[in-house]
Amino acid sequence: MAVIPDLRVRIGALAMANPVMTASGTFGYGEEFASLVNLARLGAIVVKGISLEPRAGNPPPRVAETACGMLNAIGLENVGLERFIAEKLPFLKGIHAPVVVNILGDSIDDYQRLASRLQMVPEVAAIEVNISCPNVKHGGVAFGTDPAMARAVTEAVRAAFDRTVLVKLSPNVTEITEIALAVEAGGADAVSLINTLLGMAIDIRTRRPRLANIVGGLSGPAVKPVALRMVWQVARAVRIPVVGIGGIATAEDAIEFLLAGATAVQVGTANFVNPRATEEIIDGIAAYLQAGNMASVQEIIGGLRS
Amino acid sequence: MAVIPDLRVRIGALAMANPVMTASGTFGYGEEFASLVNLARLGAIVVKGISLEPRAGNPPPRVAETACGMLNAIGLENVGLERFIAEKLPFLKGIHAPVVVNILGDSIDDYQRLASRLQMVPEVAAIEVNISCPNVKHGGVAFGTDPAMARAVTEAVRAAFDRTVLVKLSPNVTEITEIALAVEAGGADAVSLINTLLGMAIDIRTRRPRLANIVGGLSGPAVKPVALRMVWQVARAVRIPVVGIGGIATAEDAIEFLLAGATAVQVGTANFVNPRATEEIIDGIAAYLQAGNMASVQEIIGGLRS
Amino acid sequence: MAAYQKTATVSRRETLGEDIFRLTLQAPEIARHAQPGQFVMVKTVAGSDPLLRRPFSIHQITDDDQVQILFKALGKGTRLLAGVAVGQSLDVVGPLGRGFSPPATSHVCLVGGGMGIAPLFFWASHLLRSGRPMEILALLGARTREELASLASDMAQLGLSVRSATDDGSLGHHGLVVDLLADLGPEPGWSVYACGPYPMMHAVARQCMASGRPCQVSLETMMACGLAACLGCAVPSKAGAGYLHVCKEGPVFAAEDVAWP
Amino acid sequence: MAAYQKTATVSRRETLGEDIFRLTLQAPEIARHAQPGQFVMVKTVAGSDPLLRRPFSIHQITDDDQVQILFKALGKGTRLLAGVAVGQSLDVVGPLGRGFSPPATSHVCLVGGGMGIAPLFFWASHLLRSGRPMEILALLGARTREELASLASDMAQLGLSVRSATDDGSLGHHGLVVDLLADLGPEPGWSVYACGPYPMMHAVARQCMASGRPCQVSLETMMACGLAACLGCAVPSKAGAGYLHVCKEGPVFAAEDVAWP
Ligand SMILES: Cc1cc2nc3c(=O)[nH]c(=O)nc-3n(C[C@H](O)[C@H](O)[C@H](O)COP(=O)(O)OP(=O)(O)OC[C@H]3O[C@@H](n4cnc5c(N)ncnc54)[C@H](O)[C@@H]3O)c2cc1C
Ligand SMILES: Cc1cc2nc3c(=O)[nH]c(=O)nc-3n(C[C@H](O)[C@H](O)[C@H](O)COP(=O)(O)OP(=O)(O)OC[C@H]3O[C@@H](n4cnc5c(N)ncnc54)[C@H](O)[C@@H]3O)c2cc1C
Ligand SMILES: Cc1cc2nc3c(=O)[nH]c(=O)nc-3n(C[C@H](O)[C@H](O)[C@H](O)COP(=O)(O)O)c2cc1C
Ligand SMILES: Cc1cc2nc3c(=O)[nH]c(=O)nc-3n(C[C@H](O)[C@H](O)[C@H](O)COP(=O)(O)O)c2cc1C
Ligand code: FES
Ligand code: FES
Repeated sequence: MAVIPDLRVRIGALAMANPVMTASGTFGYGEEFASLVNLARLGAIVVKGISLEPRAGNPPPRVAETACGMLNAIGLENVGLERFIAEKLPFLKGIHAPVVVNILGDSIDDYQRLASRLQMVPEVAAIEVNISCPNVKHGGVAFGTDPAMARAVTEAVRAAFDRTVLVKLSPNVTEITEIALAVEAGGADAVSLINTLLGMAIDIRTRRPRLANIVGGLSGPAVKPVALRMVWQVARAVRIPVVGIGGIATAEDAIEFLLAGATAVQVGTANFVNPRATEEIIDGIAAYLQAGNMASVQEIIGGLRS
Repeated sequence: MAVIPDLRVRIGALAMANPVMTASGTFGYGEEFASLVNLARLGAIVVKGISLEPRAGNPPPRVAETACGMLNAIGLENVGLERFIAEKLPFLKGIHAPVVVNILGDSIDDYQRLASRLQMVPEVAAIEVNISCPNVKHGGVAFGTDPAMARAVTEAVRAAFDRTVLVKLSPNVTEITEIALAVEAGGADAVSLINTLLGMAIDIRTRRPRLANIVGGLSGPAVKPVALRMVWQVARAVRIPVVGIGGIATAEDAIEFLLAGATAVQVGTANFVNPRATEEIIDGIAAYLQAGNMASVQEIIGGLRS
Repeated sequence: MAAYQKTATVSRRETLGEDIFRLTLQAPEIARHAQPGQFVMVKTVAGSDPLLRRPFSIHQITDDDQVQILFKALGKGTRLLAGVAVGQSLDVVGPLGRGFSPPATSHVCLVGGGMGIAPLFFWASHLLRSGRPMEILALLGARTREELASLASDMAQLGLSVRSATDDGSLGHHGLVVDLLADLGPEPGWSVYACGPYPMMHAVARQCMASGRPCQVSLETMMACGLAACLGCAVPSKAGAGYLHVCKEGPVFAAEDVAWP
Repeated sequence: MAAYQKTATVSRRETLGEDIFRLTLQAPEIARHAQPGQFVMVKTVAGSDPLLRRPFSIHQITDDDQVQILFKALGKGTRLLAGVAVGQSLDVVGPLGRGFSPPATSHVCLVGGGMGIAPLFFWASHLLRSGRPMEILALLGARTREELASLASDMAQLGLSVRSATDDGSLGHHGLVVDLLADLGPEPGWSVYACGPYPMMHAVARQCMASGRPCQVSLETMMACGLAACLGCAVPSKAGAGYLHVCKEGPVFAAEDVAWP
């Protein structure tokens, strides 16, 4: 009982001190949480999605609250690749947690150029390829819902980047395993899922959509059952590691995903609600292992009984 | 302001006093709510899904609570068609609200036989074809996710039943409008959506799934944003009426669906939480119309501004 | 069976041990129609988290037609209920389900474990008031004296013979409440009513069925509605491959109708 | 700028009018680092419904380092907050955002509408304490006397000149608070700080920009995080096609940096 459990996990070549990462778009570029979270304790930091050029994003309103969840249509606002490297990465270098860069593009060429440039930046431990964001009208949506295109993007990034490549899947599909298998065949080191579910809300007083973009991505505790089901399905279908995302707010939530077969988890919307969520989850996983006399987190990964 | 608004809507030949129906599987066979709700006020009652033969359903546990939602894997337990007609319909005849029979089968032939038999029962105002329940291993799942099969089932029921046919869609698809268009082409008078989202939950203490069936259907307020988005998409794509379902618990929720283009709504999980929900929603819609000086519910159907 | 949905004011809140609470609710329609062994469904919070109502046995109906529930604060919903203050109100649906059937014998044994003791109060009062001459013995079990003491003394105050058992021996028999069944001796004329954790009820049911004593058990399952609408509360039935529904045919069942493992 | 996440005990709860409440929170770290015009994000319930924190301006920092918020119970979250009792605690994150910048002139005019009055107290106290000789005038507007009276008298007690306006004329000027700006006369040496409903701020900003008076406005938007992480709180920026972020570059902006419609 006195033994401190070993929380280390690996995703491709990426070695993490524990399985708790931040989810892209919910933790800024790390710096925003520096006074609230001990960043050095994180398994990894996944930064806001980066495109080749800066993007201004969608007009407001961009967020709306729903039952146990929220909708967002940020429209992928970001500083662009070069400013990210020049302005944001220096801070991230100093924090002793691996940095994962989430990338997005409108074409296979965009993705490949992003990956080639990041290959030259040694501080980037891994790339997470966002083929799933529902907010862009082109590229993103189609890549994530078509197995052949998902594979092609993966191959392009794989060819340009020799460290860990994660591909992040959209849940807005009939058969998530089909996409996961395509991406595995394309050379991904891991799949991360889920991105947001496409949703909508209306203000009945004004009769207008609550988001200027009309539809947006649903996240938070509301989506957890769907995310967990997909992680379980995908973990049984592929041989590469799975990173579970969707509504994770507590250690109990994270452990559900690990039991379902996830090698690591990402915490998203919960960072907004409880900035300390990631650290509490790390502590809670350790406590659960200790209470069950388990020496390593490996003992629960995929440990669902049925 | 003193005028009582006209709440009447039509779905095919089915005329309803107001747009508020009960959702299949959440209101029993009506009788269960007789002491809690004035059944005569309902727009229509949709009964628990009926199959040709009685079904025992899945082993327990069959339900689990999730954040702002619930999972169910009832396994389509029902008394079967003949006992429904003999034992349940006599009560329903007396209540002065139209009766909609939700049907499910394992083959096109099953659906057609159900429809043929119900054609001979004049008290049945409409059939709702469940091609979407995620709990059956055969038939159901495939019908709801494949446009050609969805159309074929619709055609079979249409050929056998000359009153109103609604086809109820599964949300677990990449393109809901594709299925809706197929069903419209197959002769459906209306589409109802959504059925439950496929989800999962795990008890980390026992390390077992919370449902004996492992996966189940997610319903309740958590799914509302997804349901509303799909209703909006489908209402713009088809010419037949759309019945909105998913997480509706208050009049505000129902009005969101009407604004998004639904001609009527169904109240599901909310009946468990607040047995009076349907009546409160009817009153709330009337109050909203009155407050806005609107004479008829038709003024808000599809009335989203953007 | 008519059920009511009522906004019930909490008129009293008692703490009966660590995390054990008794709430008295002003819901006269529910009180007047309640039968021993029935339950109510209580909404624990105004919002949707937690979403579902929680089932509680009707613990007692007071002389002035108030409904009492007795519960342990275990999880989200019960912890919220424990925080409700006198004067606040709760949305309650009931009475629901089928309660206890009258004993066919003149000796009645009530077996309660943990919060399963709750409905036995209403049932005991009802039996005592029926005026039929009978001997009633209550066997009550819990983990510790802390949990059991005040319930056992309240039960004794009703005028019953009470024997206690605790897991840690801090009150009465050191061991399981089931062990106390041996005290009934060979006399077959006992009707047994059991309510508590599943393994306890299973053991009681097995012993009764073996010795030919009529036994009724009050089962718990996950419930979404309590109204016989969701079909979520299934337990395997002895007869055929089908299921019984705890909120409709139960929560009280004859031990021989249930398919025990 | 360091922010803190603290469990803050409610030490005081005041009702200042129908549905208007002032809570005093024990959060010394937040109090000590707070700047006038900054805000805090408050979790209104333990569960996930409502999910998100709610933003509130820092209304005042008391002499003993407590944080006050002033709010109107409008929707789900604020109604829950209104029900919080003294002794209970709230999870609070702050101080957040960029507050008011010091005036460049010796005449300061604070314009507050409705709950927009909240942050002006902290700012007024700060200005008064700065020791710089200046004239401070507060123009306060609300719908009714009920809403405004106690806030206006509290503001006067700080030692400011206060003029009021109400929509129904029940207190002060019968009309909009913006109308009172005319009282400043042609004197250009006023720095104006405005906080309130969007149309009010727009009108104030327009008048100030037209008359060359420096004007700062405190904007509100939907916010998910308050931490510059979600990028949800965008408002169109005057410069180019981009956006400003209320929680990061704001909530206080120079009127000329905002793209008004
Ligand atoms: C007919 C019936 C009568 C009951 N009477 C009483 C009573 O008189 N006093 C009492 O203390 N308890 C009683 N229970 C159990 C009580 O309903 C649960 O303890 C309560 O629902 C737990 O809610 P929670 O939110 O605190 O727990 P959760 O946080 O939801 O879960 C905590 C634990 O309680 C179990 N649980 C959750 N919901 C239910 C449910 N609906 N039914 C059964 N178990 C559940 C979970 O599996 C878990 O192990 C009764 C249950 C039933 C079915
Ligand atoms: C920087 C900032 C400072 C604020 N300071 C104060 C203050 O000092 N006192 C005060 O009473 N109010 C203040 N507000 C507004 C306050 O945050 C909202 O009134 C509150 O969030 C409404 O929550 P609710 O759950 O009661 O309302 P809901 O039920 O969520 O909605 C009711 C109404 O409030 C609006 N609203 C909801 N959430 C927000 C949000 N996050 N931001 C803005 N509007 C929202 C909705 O659009 C709706 O019209 C401030 C807002 C911001 C952004
Ligand atoms: C405000 C917001 C912005 C997001 N931005 C991105 C993004 O840039 N790239 C990406 O891959 N996912 C993005 N996501 C999705 C999250 O990373 C995550 O997959 C999703 O929110 C589900 O997890 P959660 O329920 O824990 O939030 C964003 C989510 C939110 C709420
Ligand atoms: C317990 C339960 C049983 C259900 N049974 C059926 C069914 O038999 N046939 C069907 O078409 N839908 C069934 N549904 C789906 C509902 O009718 C509805 O489509 C879904 O729950 C979403 O609506 P809600 O969020 O309002 O519950 C069931 C749902 C629940 C919760
Ligand atoms: S709890 Fe819903 S049928 Fe019994
Ligand atoms: S509220 Fe999240 S970035 Fe401003």
